[in-house]
Amino acid sequence: MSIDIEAHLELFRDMTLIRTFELSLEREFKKGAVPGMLHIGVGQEATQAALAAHLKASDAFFPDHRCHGLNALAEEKHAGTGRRIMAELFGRATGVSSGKGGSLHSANPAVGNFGDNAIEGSYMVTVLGVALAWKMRGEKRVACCVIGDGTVGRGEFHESLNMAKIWQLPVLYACVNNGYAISTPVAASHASGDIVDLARGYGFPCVQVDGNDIETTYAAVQAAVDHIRAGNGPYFLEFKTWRWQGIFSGEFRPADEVRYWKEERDPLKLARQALVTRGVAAADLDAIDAEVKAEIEAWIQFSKDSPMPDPAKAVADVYVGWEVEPR
Amino acid sequence: MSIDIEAHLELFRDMTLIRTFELSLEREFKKGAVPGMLHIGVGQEATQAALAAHLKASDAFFPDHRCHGLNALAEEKHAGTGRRIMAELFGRATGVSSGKGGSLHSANPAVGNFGDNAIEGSYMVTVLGVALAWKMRGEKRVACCVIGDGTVGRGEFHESLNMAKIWQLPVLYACVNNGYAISTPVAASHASGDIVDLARGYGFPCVQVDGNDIETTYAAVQAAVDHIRAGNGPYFLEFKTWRWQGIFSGEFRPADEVRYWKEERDPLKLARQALVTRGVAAADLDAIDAEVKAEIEAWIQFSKDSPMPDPAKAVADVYVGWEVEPR
Amino acid sequence: MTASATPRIRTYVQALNEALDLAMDRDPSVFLLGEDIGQMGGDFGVTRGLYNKFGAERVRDTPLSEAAIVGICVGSAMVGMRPVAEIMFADFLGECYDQIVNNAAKVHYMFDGQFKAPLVVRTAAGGGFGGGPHHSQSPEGWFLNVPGLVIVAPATPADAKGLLAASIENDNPVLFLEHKGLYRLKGDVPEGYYTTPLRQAAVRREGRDVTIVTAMKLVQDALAAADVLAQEGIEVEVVDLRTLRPYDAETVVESVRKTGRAVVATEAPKLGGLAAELSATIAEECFKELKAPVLRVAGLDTPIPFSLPLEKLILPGKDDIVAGIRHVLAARA
Amino acid sequence: MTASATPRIRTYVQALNEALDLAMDRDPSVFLLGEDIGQMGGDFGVTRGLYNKFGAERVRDTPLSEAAIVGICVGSAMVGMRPVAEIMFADFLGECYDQIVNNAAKVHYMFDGQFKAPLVVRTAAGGGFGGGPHHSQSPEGWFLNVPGLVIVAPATPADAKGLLAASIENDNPVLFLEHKGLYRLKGDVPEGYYTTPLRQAAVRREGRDVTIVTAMKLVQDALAAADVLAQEGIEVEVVDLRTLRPYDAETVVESVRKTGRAVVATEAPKLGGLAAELSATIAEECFKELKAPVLRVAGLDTPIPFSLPLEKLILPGKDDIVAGIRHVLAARA
Ligand SMILES: Cc1ncc(C[n+]2csc(CCOP(=O)(O)OP(=O)(O)O)c2C)c(N)n1
Ligand SMILES: Cc1ncc(C[n+]2csc(CCOP(=O)(O)OP(=O)(O)O)c2C)c(N)n1
Ligand SMILES: [Mg+2]
Ligand SMILES: [Mg+2]
Repeated sequence: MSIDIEAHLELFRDMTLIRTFELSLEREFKKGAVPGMLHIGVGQEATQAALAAHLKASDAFFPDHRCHGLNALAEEKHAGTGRRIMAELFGRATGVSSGKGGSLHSANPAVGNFGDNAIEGSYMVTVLGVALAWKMRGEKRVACCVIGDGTVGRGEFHESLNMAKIWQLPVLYACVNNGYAISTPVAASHASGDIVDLARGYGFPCVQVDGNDIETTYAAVQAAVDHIRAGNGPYFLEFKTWRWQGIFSGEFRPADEVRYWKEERDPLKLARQALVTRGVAAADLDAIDAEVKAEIEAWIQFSKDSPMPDPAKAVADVYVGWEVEPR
Repeated sequence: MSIDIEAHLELFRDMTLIRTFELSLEREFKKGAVPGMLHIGVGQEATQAALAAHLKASDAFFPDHRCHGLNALAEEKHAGTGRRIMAELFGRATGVSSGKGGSLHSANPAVGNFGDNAIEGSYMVTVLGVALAWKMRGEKRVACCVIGDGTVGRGEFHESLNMAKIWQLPVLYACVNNGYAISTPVAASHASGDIVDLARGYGFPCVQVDGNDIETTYAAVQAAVDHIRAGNGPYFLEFKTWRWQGIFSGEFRPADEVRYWKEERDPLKLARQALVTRGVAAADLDAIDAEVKAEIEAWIQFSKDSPMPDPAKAVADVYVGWEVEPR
Repeated sequence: MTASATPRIRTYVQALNEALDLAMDRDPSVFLLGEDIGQMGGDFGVTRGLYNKFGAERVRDTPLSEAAIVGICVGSAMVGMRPVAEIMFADFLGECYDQIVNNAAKVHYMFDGQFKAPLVVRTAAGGGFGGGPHHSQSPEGWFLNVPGLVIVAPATPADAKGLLAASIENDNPVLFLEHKGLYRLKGDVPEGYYTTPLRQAAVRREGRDVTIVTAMKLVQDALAAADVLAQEGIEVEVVDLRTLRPYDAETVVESVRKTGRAVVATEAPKLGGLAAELSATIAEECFKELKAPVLRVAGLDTPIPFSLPLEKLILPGKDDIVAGIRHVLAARA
Repeated sequence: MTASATPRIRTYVQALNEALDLAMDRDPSVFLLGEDIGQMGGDFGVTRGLYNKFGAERVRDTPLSEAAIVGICVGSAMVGMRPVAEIMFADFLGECYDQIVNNAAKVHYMFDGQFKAPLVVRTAAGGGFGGGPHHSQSPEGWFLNVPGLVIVAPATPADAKGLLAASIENDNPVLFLEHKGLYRLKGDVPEGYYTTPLRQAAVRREGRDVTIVTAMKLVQDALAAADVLAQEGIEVEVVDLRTLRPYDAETVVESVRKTGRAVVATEAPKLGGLAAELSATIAEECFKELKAPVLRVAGLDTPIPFSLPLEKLILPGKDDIVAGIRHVLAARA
């Protein structure tokens, strides 16, 4: 099960973009240029790149709080550039949500991004509605929600999987099991550290995959999306992975665990090795890297150069058609 | 697996009491003597009698909306008479909740009855707290919640089973699968018509039993309670049964289904047959029947003769220690 | 709507049913979901017949999954549907509170207008029938402080139909409160499709001595109270709020400026509810004209007990309104 | 508590931590539960050190199961424990709304006093830091119309400690709101265990010209506003409500009867929130004494946007309070 080399290179590039986006963002956050809270997706690039590769602009995905990378890729692929995701994080008028949403609420339905909901897991039931509408209208689209292992604690997990099954809805559950919810290990939170164990009872395909190997995640998402588009109902994917970010910025996990994941299971390093094995020159990969770095810096500059939102935005769009009094 | 004859007779008597309680209550309800809404447990006597037989006054159970019978038996066994459950349904001062609760909120912690919560399923998470307290204090008690098949739709089902498992709490889930939630068939509501399929992923014992055979339910509850008391954590029992009450009072289910359950699977009829087979004289069973009927009529009379609650009760006990203004 | 020559008498339930029926006829994006709303027609019969007419796709029975019911509303509305959910009893809104408050009410604003949430959550509110603490509450106070949400609460059969149709047409999320004590109320209900504007209170009865501002079932009690007082020559103006958020403060203020006295009445408790909002706004806006303090007639500050005589003590009714009006009239300017 | 000779300066977070620590020392039935409150010490550090001191049994990390967290509080409280839950952000109360409103607040009443629910749900409320629509809300309005519930909201480090200890001791369910903008505030915090009485407002500053009634972070803004106005000879009386439900109307009314003018201030929106309740009660009770309409200074009627300049427009602060007071003073009697 080998992807063609073009696709493989593109996935490498996309993962590099996520890594660079997140690390540059974190740098700016630490400088105080990015307000609010920040959760970054470093270490989880292979799941996000695979999702971005298979979801179309006409599909829908509900990203979670670590999905800046997925969001940016969807923008790039379907709207030409990902810089409006960066600008959103800076709270600027040029952001996808005009700065009103930030990291936790950036959406752009034109590229399939239906927005995060910072009440973790609440969109597990929202996604059902999108999927139902499409099914009722006979549209062969996929509605995806990205959830963390911790998020699985919410009761909505049950309501969602159950109803997706009884109505055979085109829902893709992309569960990113990175082993922890903030500081809490998955096995301390859940009856099983393998989320598929909790999902399987609902009677639709539940597949656990290595979330750090891009070839595996790519193929797994492909299979899931094919199943759903063919009208076969929901599909649950659990990506076993690990996040480089600890508790916000502090590390709390055992040193050997950290070493293992960062050195032996780094999805970018693995992808690079695979490509080199396939005969790609290291210099070509370095060139991709450099190109992406320049691109991201340009996005940051664009964000910084962008104006703050128009004050009128503060009271705009509370109600459709009705005004709210400003101060 | 045969129960001793004394116990078997007592269970027969308890089931007869539930049947009589419910039918007499329904009669009074139709006459307008009982306010509010009414859900009766006819057809489900074997599950309730078995629970009442094994739960001690020092255990806790959260009854559901069809558990008048279980509630009354707990009163009888641990407080001498069940008539205060009847009085509660009549909204009288002598009711277990002084008439403030009614059918859906009658409680008496002295007999282990922790009260229904008419928000179906909400007590699936309340029961965790009771169980946790006991576990923390080293008390070997069982905390039971009775839930219907429909109630399983609530997200709290997931939160509850998951946490009961991770903390190994002494919770007995008694799921009464009577095939319908109001008018909705279980298979239309759930990914599986067998609730154990949804429960098994949590990794503790989940057992499905014939809910209409008292010997089976008795043994199943025994096994569950033994497991829990021994400190082995939660246990899930699914009773496959059927309720005689349709949608409130109307029938909507297929005629052959109705006939099957009422004629071939009536738990009382089955128990009577088993006892007769074991050599009990029919006349003895008739005597039990007559005695129970007289008892229930006395409870109804007691209820009717009881005063309405003192008006001061209307504003009492909103806050502990603080008064609320009357009108 | 204009009054027809021969009144067309329908119950509040029938009026709601007509609104759903006609809205579904007009607009294929309207669909219904909720517990037992299909073949059974809902706990109170509001959806009766619609399953047979529109089929299981558009009249969908759901599990007891209230969070999912509202989540499905939001998601489907985000992609152009117009879902109408039934939450069997308003007391169960607690289970979908997050979806209503943090999702439905914010999805338009927080994503910069890119999504709309044109959904309606219908639910049966109010007490008076021995339903006890979990089947009798008036929940508008739970949602009154939530920007982005619309709360609609009809008091008559004609309004039930027109306001429900308007709520379905409206592009905002609407919490639609149907009082159980009104379901069997009969009144003239115009034929065919019509909408009654949101955010417009109705002056149900004109009067110059005192204004009573209320909603839902208490509108009927206020009208009855006005009848009683009319026999003593007291003219009560009855304002039916109809939309509770955002509401028509102008009509309220205009009325009180005229009468100089006001009673506000809600079934929900006084502390922190709609009655407080109305009293505050009247006092702030009619400071010069008010001849007496605004009086709140409201439910007592307790859960709602099961036993009927206790429940009757807790919930306000016609007599409390009469007493309240007398009290306000007794106060000297 | 009495002022000590040398002030003992602690942050609001430290004060809360001390209250938990001392309460757990005194009473073995007190235990804590919530997300990441153990080794990590909670998102804001309020439980820091307690896991090491009291162990995993009494300082329990939970899954992201907010309904279960509060359900566990109610159940364990029913059998004599005194649970203190942390809900990481107040915005997440929507997920356990049912448990708080229909279970915790009613369990004592609906079962005729047979159970008590002495639990505390602590949570981080308020905005001002770019948290966006789901991490910045002031939720007191969501719960104000709920009989049976107590809402406590300290504005100073000393009160944070004393009110939290009192809330844990109290036999009722308490929703305990900690404003994120206060967590780092420092103040004199008495040593050792003490309680600050619930249902008693504090007059933070005396003044004869105008009363401002408020709570939480806005108390600090009101004091700053009073400083500004004092330079012009305007004497502002600042009332810190401290307990929001049931609240100390007497202190509020007494103050306004004295000053004749009132501003009420909340971070939450004006419509249907605490500000409405206060304005209504003041207007009803001080009808004769009021020289000008009560003015509500409040958050705008919108969700809370992420971008800082927008958020600043939405939320009220010192300048809005100053302007509000000037407005109220300008009005002639
Ligand atoms: C309902 C809810 N509870 C708690 C939080 C606070 N919170 C934000 S992220 C997070 C951990 C989520 O863990 P997981 O789903 O595993 O995602 P990860 O951060 O590991 O990617 C928590 C508890 C929240 N945002 N929403
Ligand atoms: C949360 C909630 N949703 C809906 C209801 C209304 N309701 C009461 S009983 C019931 C059906 C319950 O079905 P099931 O659990 O199977 O119990 P059964 O009546 O069949 O014994 C419903 C929907 C409720 N009380 N609470
Ligand atoms: Mg995780
Ligand atoms: Mg059932």
